[in-house]
Amino acid sequence: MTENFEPTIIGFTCNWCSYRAADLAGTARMKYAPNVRLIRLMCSGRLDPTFVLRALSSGADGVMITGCHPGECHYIEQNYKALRRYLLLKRVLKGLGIEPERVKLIWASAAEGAKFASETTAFVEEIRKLGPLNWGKARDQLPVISEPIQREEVAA
Amino acid sequence: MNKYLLYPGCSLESSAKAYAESLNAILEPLDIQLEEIEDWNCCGATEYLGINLIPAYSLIARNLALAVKQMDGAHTLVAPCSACYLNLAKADHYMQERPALGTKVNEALAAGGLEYKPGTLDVRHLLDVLIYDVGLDAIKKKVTRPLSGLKVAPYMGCMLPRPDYKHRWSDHEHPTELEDLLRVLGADVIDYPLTTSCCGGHMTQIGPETAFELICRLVAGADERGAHLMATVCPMCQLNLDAYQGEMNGYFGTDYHMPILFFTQLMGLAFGKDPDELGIGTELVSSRQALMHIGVEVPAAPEPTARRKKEEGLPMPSRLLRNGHKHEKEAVR
Amino acid sequence: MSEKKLERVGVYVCHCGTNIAGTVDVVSLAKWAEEKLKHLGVVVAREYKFMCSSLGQELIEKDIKELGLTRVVVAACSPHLHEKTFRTAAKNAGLNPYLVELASIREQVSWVHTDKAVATEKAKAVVAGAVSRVIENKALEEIKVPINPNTLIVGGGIAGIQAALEIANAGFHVYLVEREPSIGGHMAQFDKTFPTLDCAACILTPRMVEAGTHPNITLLTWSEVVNVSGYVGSFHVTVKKKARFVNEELCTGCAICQEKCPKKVIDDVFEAGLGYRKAIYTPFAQAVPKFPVLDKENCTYFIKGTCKACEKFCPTQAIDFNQQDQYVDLDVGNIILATGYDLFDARRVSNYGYGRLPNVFTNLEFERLSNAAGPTSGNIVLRDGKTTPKSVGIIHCVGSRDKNFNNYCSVICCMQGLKFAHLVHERTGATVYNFYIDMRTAYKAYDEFYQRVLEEGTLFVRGKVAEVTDAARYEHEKGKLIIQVEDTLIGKQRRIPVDMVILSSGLQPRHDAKAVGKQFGISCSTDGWFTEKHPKLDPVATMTEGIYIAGCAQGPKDIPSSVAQGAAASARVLDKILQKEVALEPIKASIDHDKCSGCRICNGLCPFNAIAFIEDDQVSDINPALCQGCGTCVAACPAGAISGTGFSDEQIMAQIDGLLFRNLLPVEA
Amino acid sequence: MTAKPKFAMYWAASCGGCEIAVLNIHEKILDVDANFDVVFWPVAMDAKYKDVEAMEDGSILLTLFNGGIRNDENEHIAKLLRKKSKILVAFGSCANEGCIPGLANLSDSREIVHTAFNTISTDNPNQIYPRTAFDVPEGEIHIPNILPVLKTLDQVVDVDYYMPGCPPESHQIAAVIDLVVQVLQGKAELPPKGTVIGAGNSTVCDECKRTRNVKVIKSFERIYNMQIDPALCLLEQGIPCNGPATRSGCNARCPAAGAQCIGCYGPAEGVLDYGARLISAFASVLDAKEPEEIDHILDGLVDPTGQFYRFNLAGSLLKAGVPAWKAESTHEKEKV
Repeated sequence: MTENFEPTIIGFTCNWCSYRAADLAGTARMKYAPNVRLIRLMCSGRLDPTFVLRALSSGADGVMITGCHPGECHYIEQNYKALRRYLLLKRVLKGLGIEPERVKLIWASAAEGAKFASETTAFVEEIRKLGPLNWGKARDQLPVISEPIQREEVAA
Repeated sequence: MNKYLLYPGCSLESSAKAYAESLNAILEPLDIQLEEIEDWNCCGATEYLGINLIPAYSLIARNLALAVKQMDGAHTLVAPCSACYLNLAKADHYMQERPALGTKVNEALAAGGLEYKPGTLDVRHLLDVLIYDVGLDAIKKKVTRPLSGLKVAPYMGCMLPRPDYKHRWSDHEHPTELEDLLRVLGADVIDYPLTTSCCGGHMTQIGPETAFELICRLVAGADERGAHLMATVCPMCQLNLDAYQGEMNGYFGTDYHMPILFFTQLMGLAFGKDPDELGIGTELVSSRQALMHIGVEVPAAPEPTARRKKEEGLPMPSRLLRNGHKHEKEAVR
Repeated sequence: MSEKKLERVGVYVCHCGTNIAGTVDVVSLAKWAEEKLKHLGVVVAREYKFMCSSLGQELIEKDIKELGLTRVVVAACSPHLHEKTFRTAAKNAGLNPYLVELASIREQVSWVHTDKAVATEKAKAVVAGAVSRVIENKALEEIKVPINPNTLIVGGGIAGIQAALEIANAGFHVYLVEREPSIGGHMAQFDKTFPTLDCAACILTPRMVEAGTHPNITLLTWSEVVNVSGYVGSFHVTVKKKARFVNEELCTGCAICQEKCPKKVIDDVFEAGLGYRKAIYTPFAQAVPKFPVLDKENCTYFIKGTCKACEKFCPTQAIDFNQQDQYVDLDVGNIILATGYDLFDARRVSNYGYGRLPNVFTNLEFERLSNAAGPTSGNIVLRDGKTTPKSVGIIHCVGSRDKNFNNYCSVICCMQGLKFAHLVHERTGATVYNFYIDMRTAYKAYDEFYQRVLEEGTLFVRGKVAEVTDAARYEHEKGKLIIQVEDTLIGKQRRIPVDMVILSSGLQPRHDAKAVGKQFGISCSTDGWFTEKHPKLDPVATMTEGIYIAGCAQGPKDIPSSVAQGAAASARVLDKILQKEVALEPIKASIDHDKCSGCRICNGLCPFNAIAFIEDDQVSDINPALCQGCGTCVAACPAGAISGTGFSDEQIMAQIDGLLFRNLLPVEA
Repeated sequence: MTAKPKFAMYWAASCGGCEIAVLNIHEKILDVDANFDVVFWPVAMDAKYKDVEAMEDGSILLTLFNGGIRNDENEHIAKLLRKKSKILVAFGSCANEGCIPGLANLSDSREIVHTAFNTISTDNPNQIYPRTAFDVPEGEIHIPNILPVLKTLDQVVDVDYYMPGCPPESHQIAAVIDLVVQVLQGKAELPPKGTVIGAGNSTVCDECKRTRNVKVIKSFERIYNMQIDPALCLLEQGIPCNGPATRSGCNARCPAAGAQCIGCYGPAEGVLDYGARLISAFASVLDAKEPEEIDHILDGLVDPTGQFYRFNLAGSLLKAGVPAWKAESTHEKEKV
């Protein structure tokens, strides 16, 4: 079942760097996997572990957290707090039997559209290998979307 | 007493015996122990890698595999000769960088019950070990007879700084390691811009005119700047500049007399050893005159045995050169 | 869904020509939104060719008025582009602008995916997310913040001077901080300027004097900014005025102290190491301000406690040996960073021999050589200070356009090389070679200057110079510097012996650019130049409101561009000053004092010091004026007592559920 | 109001500490007797399920339900009492958020049963396991079926009020009893449905007497190998104290006694996930910037999942670990 398993991933971006990297990937028409749905925060420091747990327990198979490179944060040092929360959250997820690799932290500056695209596609493949999370049967409580997604070709 | 594995290389047993003798002479004062690798083989010098990669790298890697068997603690393999150092370093580097090559070479080694995992050994040149492990201060302490007054041209050759995989040398064109060492020995080091220009390597066999041109540049460069002698770190450079200096003079109609010594010989002198312990005097271009500047009496070189009188015969016409006419004197007077 | 009154949501899907419609089925998307999100409150869902057009906006305004919409979602491009457009449209129709949400289905969907079915599916998720989120949006009012009319300009080069004069002439006060003893920057070191061959000092010094005497400009030279806090409209800046050991009130600038001072020191900064200055010095004659500076490291009094010649001969007793560093506190509304560039260190290219071969000079050294006020009074001579070179080689792109050093082109070295060629011809009649890769003469009258230098007989060799060596091989090379180069136009290696080599070193960001950027809260590009808000459309602003950049600090450029950027930055500042106040994004955090237990986890989290602890109530509090809205404390508060507008927990939780289709009507299987 | 209003208390999956806490209100228990007609309180008086089934719906005025929903009997009685009670209170941490029994949600329920009958001290040579249905001459007899995932009360039935605490503080129970009595006498209003009663609306630090400074955590320590400064906040001494995120109401009983708060009063008002709040709070104030340094400090937290979800797992967003959810999905297949 896993070979055509299409993971659903929630991505958190920071308004100043990684969101603009995503925009840059767009303006440069770079193609990457469509499985990540992005949410814009003002800063990666705004990321509350509750969001990650909410996403995982509501049907997401993985969560991608992105922000400015350490030292380049628009708010000077708030991405370090995101890094610390990420490292502690992974340990708790491990304790709950969830593969820590389902949550990934990626730094991408506003100029790194290519990196954002390639890291996204790479993360989707990693999650595809891990298979669906199917949290608490949450997924089958999901309404069936009109037609199953056929994939003509996965963009590079 | 820190222990290193030694890969002597063929020249140190033949044309560069002086290098080996002077190296042994300075080991004791510098508290280094070199353990020669059992049953080492030729390193392929410069040609073999150009002809056929896999057998060449297998030949070289065999030495690395043998060295690993004698490691017990020491993980640095020292090669006094620049060509051997470069080949051993290349083998270790490319077996790591190109796994396909690595596996093929290990297949070859397996035939002899050997195996080499790239990265286990740290391949380094003797000069690198002396400067960065032993250290210039430690060397300075051992200097009893400073070479002051002796003008030396530091010639490092082209194989050490390029390609410098592990960034061991200060610069890829104008490294200062040899210069610093010679200054610590008290020598009067001249500013020698050709320190990493090529000495011709085996061009002396393949294309003599090119070799003579390169040798002439090096020797003329040192002579113009008033050097009494040149210090080298590689048996091949020493051989080319020393043995072919005469032929080069003949070729260009010049009359250079530039002694070419190994830096270990100069270190020996500075440590107060006598010349014959250091193989001084065996060089073809005698260093007798040069070393008078530091009051070192080099026994007069034995009269060259009278060359077998060539039977009288018809005079030989000069060799026909590639462009069909005798070369014009474009080199320096 | 709890039975609280449903919001009335309008969804508008933009075709954006074919940008979106090409890969997203916009019609079915709109229909889907109207059906599947009806129970959330979607009352109307339209699709239109260009939502950002006035017609598109009118669609929204009409619906707000006629259908009484309380929320709007526009599925189109990135919020960074048209968020303002649609917020204004809502405002015009009487809806609070912060009740509009943009769903990015262009940059993040249609442009980056190829499969139409998948892209449409993703677009549905994005719209569902946006609708769920917008329902939780709260009406917000922009926070008006007063603008302090004073301006701080860091860097007294030509860009900084231009900006200062523009603002000062407009009648507002400027504090111009300069690290060196005098303003003037690199330009003051030049002899001539291309392409007009104006003498740099002749066109610069009048501007310097104007800035030095302008009532609205306070010069703080020999000073550095040590602390910056606050936000647009009210920055609080601390400037350290280093001790000059000269009392500025008494000093008349007569320079007797410089004559009498016995201690000569190599001037590495202004004379680029070619000339000398005294222990007490002004960098150059026309220095502004005219007060000299005493160099503590080299002054015999400070080293041995003797001499004091300057004090003896000073007619106005202006010398004060125990003058201390002063700290000046400034309150300004806007800041312009015009901190300039550093020259690439040519020593790093070891095969060009700078620092080893005496007669190899850098471009800044040659500027001083050719400058009439320079150490050789303008005579172009070799390092021995006597012989005039008969042949000169000028090498372009030293350290630039080179993957081992700096990838970028430094813009000015070609023209500078041509200028040098002309000066050498004019002053010495020597044969001149210019070694270039591409001749970049892009701006007004630049190429004409190139033609002129060609006609003067300069020999151009197109090729990257491999080596400059003094190892002669032939008779005619002895005693010369030999330039080994491949002449790519004739396809041959050439060895050209010359007497002097000039290296046209490239421009590099200041060595402390990253630290200065961090101090002012702006970031640097990968190469190290300050990052502008938008490379094409907003080159003088930065991501941080109220901080502007101008001149080479933003990237290599010539003097006209630096001046233009200085003026541009001043225009941006003036428009802020004239508005008297600026509306800040109402994205702030606030603490509910009933819930707050005073655990003080949040106290150390705010780099803007917006969070304070009230001792007597034993609770923490946030100063909305200082809060920049990053939300880090909102996420960190263990009691959930801190909430944030614009990106509240409710909004994000709703968006997560929306993106995962968690709140759709379950489809009867 | 002639007949006294009916009062009931039930003990589902919990340790019974809450019942004792009710008795622990000393003489006030007499008020209970005076104002209420206790109709159903298995631990205190003899009443059968069929007695409750016989009552009309909503006839019990106040039911204090403590304990999580572990098996289908708990579920059945929870639904029954909901039908019969006017006010149903989730009493104590187990009913509110699963508490210690809820930690079973970290493993597969069948493994739990297997382990229970195979401990070192269990003599079970021929591996006999209980069967939930068994035929005997008199007919088929049943014992309750264990649910794969322990649920909190409000995940099974609609709950009127929540009273946290493990157990709830006696003075808080007494206060609630007084409140209900006053409501009966028409002297007070019932708070809106869903409120948390018997607790404060801030967190433990509000009531903790220790001095508090700006929080920076350099390392996490185990309390038993530390010399604790009696006056300074425990978290600032490196002891992972959950006080900042745990609802107030217990007068910071544990920190006052020199032990760290472990979070028995559950999340503060309006918090969706207790553990997430602590993960964010602790991590944000770590004194390290490089990943290696951060991991080094975090190694001081021996059991992060236990630290953050000791009481709150069943009530958290994730509710259970992967093994429990796997058991649930396979369990579903078996049953159907």
